[in-house]
Amino acid sequence: MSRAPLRLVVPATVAAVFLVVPVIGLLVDTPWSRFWTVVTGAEALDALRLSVVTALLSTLLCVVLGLPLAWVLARLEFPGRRLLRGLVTVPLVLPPVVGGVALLSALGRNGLLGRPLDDVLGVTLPYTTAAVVVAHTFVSMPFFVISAEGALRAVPSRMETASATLGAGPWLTFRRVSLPLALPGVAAGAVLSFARSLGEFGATITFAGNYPGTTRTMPSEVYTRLQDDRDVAVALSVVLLVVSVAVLVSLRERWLGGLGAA
Amino acid sequence: MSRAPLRLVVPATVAAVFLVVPVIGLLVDTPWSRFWTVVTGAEALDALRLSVVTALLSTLLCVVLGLPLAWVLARLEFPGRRLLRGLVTVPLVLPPVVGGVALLSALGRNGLLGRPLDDVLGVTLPYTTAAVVVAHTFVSMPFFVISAEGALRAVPSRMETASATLGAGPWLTFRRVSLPLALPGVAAGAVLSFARSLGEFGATITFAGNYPGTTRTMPSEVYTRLQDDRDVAVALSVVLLVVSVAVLVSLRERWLGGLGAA
Amino acid sequence: MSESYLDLDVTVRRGEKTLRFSLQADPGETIAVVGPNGAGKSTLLDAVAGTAPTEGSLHVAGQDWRRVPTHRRRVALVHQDHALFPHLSVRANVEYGARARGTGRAEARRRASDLLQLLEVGELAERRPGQLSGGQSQRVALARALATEPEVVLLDEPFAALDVAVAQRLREVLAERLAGFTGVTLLVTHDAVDLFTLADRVLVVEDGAVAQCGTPAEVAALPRTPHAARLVGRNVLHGRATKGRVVLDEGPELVTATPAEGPVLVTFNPSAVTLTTEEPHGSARNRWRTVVRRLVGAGDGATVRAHLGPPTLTVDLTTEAVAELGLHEGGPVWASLKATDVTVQEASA
Amino acid sequence: MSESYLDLDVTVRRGEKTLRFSLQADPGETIAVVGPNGAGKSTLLDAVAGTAPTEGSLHVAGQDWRRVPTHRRRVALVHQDHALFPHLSVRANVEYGARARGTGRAEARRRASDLLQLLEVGELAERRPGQLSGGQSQRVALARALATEPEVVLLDEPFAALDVAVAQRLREVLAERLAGFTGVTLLVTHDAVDLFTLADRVLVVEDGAVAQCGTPAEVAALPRTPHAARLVGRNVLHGRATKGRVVLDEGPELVTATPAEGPVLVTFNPSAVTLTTEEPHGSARNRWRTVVRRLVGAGDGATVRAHLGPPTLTVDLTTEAVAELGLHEGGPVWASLKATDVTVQEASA
Amino acid sequence: ACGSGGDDEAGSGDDQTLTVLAAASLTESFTDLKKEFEADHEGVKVKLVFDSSAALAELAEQGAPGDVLATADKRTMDEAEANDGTGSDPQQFATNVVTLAVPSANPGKITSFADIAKPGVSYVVCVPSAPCGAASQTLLKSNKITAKPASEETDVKAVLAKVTANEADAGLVYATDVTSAGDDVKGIEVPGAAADPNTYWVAQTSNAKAKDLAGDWIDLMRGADGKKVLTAAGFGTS
Ligand SMILES: Nc1ncnc2c1ncn2[C@@H]1O[C@H](COP(=O)(O)OP(=O)(O)OP(=O)(O)O)[C@@H](O)[C@H]1O
Ligand SMILES: Nc1ncnc2c1ncn2[C@@H]1O[C@H](COP(=O)(O)OP(=O)(O)OP(=O)(O)O)[C@@H](O)[C@H]1O
Ligand code: MOO
Ligand SMILES: [Mg+2]
Ligand SMILES: [Mg+2]
Repeated sequence: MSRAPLRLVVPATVAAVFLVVPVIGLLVDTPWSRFWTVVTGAEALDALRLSVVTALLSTLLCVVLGLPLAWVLARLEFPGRRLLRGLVTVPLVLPPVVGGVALLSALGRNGLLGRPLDDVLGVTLPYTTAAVVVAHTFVSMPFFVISAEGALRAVPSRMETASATLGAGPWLTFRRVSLPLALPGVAAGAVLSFARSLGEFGATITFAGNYPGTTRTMPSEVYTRLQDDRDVAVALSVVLLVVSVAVLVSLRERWLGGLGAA
Repeated sequence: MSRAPLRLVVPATVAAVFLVVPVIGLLVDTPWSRFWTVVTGAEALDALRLSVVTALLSTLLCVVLGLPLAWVLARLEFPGRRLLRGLVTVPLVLPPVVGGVALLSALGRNGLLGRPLDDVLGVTLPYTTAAVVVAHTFVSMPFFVISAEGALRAVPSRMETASATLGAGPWLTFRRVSLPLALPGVAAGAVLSFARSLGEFGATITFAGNYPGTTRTMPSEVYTRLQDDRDVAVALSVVLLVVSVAVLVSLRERWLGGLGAA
Repeated sequence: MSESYLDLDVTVRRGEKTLRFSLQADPGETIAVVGPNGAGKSTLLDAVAGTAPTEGSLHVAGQDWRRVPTHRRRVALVHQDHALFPHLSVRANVEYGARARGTGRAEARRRASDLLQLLEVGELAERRPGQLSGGQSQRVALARALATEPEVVLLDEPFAALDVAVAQRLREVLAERLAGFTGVTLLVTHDAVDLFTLADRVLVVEDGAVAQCGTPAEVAALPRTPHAARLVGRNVLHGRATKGRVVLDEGPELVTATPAEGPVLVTFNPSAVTLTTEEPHGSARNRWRTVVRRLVGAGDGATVRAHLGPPTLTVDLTTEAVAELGLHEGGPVWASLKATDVTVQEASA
Repeated sequence: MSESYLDLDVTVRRGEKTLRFSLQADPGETIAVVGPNGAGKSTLLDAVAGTAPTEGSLHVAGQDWRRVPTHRRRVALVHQDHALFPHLSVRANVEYGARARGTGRAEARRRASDLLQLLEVGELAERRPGQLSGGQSQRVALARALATEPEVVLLDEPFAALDVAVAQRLREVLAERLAGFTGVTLLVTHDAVDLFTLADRVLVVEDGAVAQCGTPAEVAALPRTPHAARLVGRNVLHGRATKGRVVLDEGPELVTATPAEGPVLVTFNPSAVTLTTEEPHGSARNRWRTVVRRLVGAGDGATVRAHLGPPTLTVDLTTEAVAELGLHEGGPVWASLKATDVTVQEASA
Repeated sequence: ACGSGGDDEAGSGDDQTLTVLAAASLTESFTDLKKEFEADHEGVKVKLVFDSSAALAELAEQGAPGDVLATADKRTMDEAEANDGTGSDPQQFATNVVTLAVPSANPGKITSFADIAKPGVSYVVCVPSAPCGAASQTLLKSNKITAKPASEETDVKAVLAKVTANEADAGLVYATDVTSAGDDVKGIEVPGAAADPNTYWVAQTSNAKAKDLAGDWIDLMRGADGKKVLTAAGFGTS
């Protein structure tokens, strides 16, 4: 390993300091004396559980639906592909609250899809835990799709043609060759979308509301408590932070380990 | 090109519909009769300009600082690398409002770095346009770093050793070999962080406030108008959407074109 | 419907170039594909495998392969650059094809083990491709291709990175396999040995088209392109023929026994040339004063490369002859060649 | 401080294996590195280039290269798999090294154009590596390495993918370049021709260690490993010697003229073997009844591979002899070999 | 450069700019008053900064640019005062009464406050930590309604949005919200609400630069013109 050029190490250090110092500031501001009481409160635990569960579910949805979409964008030639890619990017730039408004206009009781859903199946989505998952997925899927598409594009086409000459159809090739080779990028995308889901607030509160136990996720809880007791809000944020990093680490290792060995 | 397997095309279609229908819902809800007046209002144009400028500046910062950080994480072996990567991911899972609180605790008048900054240089960051850029960068840099790190990791090490045997030092190798080969992933990361900056609301309003002309970005403007006239807010969102997709498309082409030919 | 087992008449676009191939082959035939670099050999294999966009007609065993996607064509392709899957072990790479075509796990594993053993890389089964040497990876690629049950075997320089002994053994292994094989094999090679040990026919490709197709003996006796001539070890000179004489493009005249007119290719064997230190007075009608350019001894023969104006002659001598003549690099020497030893043919390229 | 220009004594770890090399070379020397697949040839080049983690000592021109990072070592390395930069044009690939070492843009461009021209790929300058054939990419890799001004040139099978004519021409081009070169060249090859056309010395590598080092003639006359023996075209048999007789590991006994004891390697030239249809009654003390396994004609010679129990003999005959003897594959034949034509040496591996 | 430039533009250093930190529910009325104020004061620009009251109090405490602080409840103003965010005594300037809003289509067929307890009716309220939520809690209790809301929104506009969008059958909002929503919703009086209104408070900030203008603004708000605008928006100004 040759020495690291200063031209890279210096800005990297600045970046790391910039990202880490605010977190340290947060830890310094945390009211450690009240910390334990705050974080073991029923509401906090409910919100934490809900956040982790919905974020994991939404990550799962992102992968299950987003990976095929990424593959289609990366590998299929069809008219309107560039437009589709543009449209897929849109939820990314929508302020999250507007994302929530858009979801209501599509899936709300009077929405484009929501009304038939309500009339025919009697299903109303808003204010349910499912709505939280939907909101998370809407906001974070583009992160996943863009990362995964990039990773799939980077798979050398020689690998895919080699697979075809060995008798593997497109699906098998995808599963056994393209996906494993793209795995680092796909996993990074899943991390991004999981993290985005965990922190997401605007779309969730707009589309799913803020009912304790069913739709009040940690960010909503934090936001709510920020209105009356900033200390509690900070303590809750620290918990969210620790738990999510723990989930990320274990998720990452399980996933990479599991698929890598497959 | 062999035929596309249904197992991929069907979920991809579901995903595309899921992402596109809410946007259509938003367009349907847009008050087209008042659209022109709304979007040409001075405040809206100010906010739009501010949003685009700060998002571009923050994307630039993300690239300039985040790319070296990504390289360090991808290529250097040093103790605490895994911890550093974990810490870099943290701003990702912080609810944006909490991110704003954390920034205040670090860079506010009484913050860890903010106080010396104020005392020595007389610079106060919060509630300025610079604060908007800082908030955007804090929230979106992790997206960039994770994407770019994945892309750099995917560069075959043979390419880098080949460059070294041709007499190129680490910096030249980075600039002429690793970066160009990682470019698709790096560009995707820049897109993600630009988009995230454009839509970001919680950290900005907390750390930079909501001052018209200096810190009121489009999402804040949308939030403000949501208080008195939902239609206006929707119309503004549509503008944000169109402009950002336009910026993304031109940015992507300029960038990829430029660096690719270098 | 075609009558041959393999019936191919295709055009393939590569960048601005269009390549065109036509070929018929019977069941069990092994066809060596030879030609200079960039002639289109790999492209021909791609056309058969369906991994390059192809126009025209391609039938195998009566089936129209242009309508069959690559993964349903029963081909086995050894890529020139191996194209092993880097994320799978050597064993998994070799099992891949059989598994993809529905063979059971145990059977695929057995077949992979046998083949790896046969190709003398059995102990590398658990390695990743990144942990192999060049020749090891070449052998794994060969094993991977042979593990399927193909109708057409496509081998792109399969012995290129192999050491001499292994190459020789694998030629024999391959010869045995191919003997019992009822499909068609296309074997791209730059090595004349493959022509004579493995091929039933030789397809000479030049500049994106078929220049010649015949048995190895035919091609060896009367190669139609300079490349084929050099491949089989003959000296090749270009010139213009008029009435039994050939004016070489660069260099002296040459007397031949064959009448021809216009641009021609003149070929003769290295052993047909006699070297002497004095001007020769025999029956040989061609004699030139030249200079020894390089002197190369291999085993107990020697090869002399001699300047004939700009063209260079290759001459085979015994080591004793070299010593007797006192040859040394840069030293003068007379070369003579009987007119009847020279083959003249119209220049094709 | 070492006295040779290149003085190397290193160990390299590859997975669980440890390889160890030691070599001294003088300025201007070209050393052919030969050995079976996986012996460690590429690893040796990596050790010199600094692209594999290495222990031990390595000095070039009196400088301790173990303290010099790869990019400051003046090496030119042609990778076995070329390792061209896919995002740069052929021209930019070739200019890269010169530019990295500070050569001006115009000069780098000129040098690249010249080299590409010399290697006969001048018209491909604007292509990307992905648009090249195997042999074209091989030549570009060679051009890229030669475009720098190295102290050590490391060539890993540089002619492997080349067609015969080009390979021959490039050997000559390289020979000229290397003649004026004051550094050291290591050339990995599986082709005996390279030994005799390019090398001053031959380094035989076997199983991660140097097995022999000598001039091409020395190695050809007395190869110390089976691989080297086969490379130079000799028959190689293993056996145990007792009192002028060698009991072959698989097959009959052999009479030799050299006394030896214990495990030995028996080598002899293919042309030393005489084939007859009747049992021979000459002076040859070794005679066996065998079966013609393969019959291969190349140009106007023929090679016969004959079974001698399990070991196989390679025999060279003229085409006329084959016709006279009426040889055919599977047919019986007598082989005889004079005891004095057999070289016996202690088995090294 | 960007940092200090932004600071100046935010206006506290420039006497000709008045910066007003105002609770989000004042968006419409303050935008009207801004026009009036600028017409009366030539060359003066008013900057309105809207956010939640808690966030605004934080701004005042942090010394962010701003001359006037107007909150939508007493508690946040008290907090700002306690943390040296205010530069004058806070004064109450308006009241707002909790009202039940139902969509104009009235899918829940609600005619009185008690109807929200009917089975199948979904209603939404503010979180208890928000001012509107605290008031709603009290009223629900005093009216003995135990049915759970479908959601607790973080602010009152979110509650109103749910009602206007017909996603909820009813929502507890302020009178001003019913007024601003126009034809989209109908307001239904909540028994006991008028007796315990929510109060709006205003004060100069401790960091105020344009002190005179700040005084003028507070006078305008509390004067006849201000009352007219506030009343039109549905506030009480007694
Ligand atoms: N993607 C491409 N774009 C443009 N030209 C290409 C492309 N791929 C190959 N070619 C050209 O097509 C021709 C045929 O290439 P091909 O790989 O079939 O040659 P080949 O006969 O296999 O040569 P080699 O012996 O060097 O492997 C070459 O001249 C090559 O430069
Ligand atoms: N990354 C690795 N991990 C483990 N073993 C390795 C690794 N790379 C190479 N090897 C092993 O090291 C040995 C030497 O490899 P090397 O590439 O030097 O062989 P070589 O002499 O160049 O062979 P070839 O003629 O096939 O190119 C081989 O046995 C190979 O399998
Ligand atoms: O960007 Mo948010 O609403 O602040 O999650
Ligand atoms: Mg090829
Ligand atoms: Mg090698």
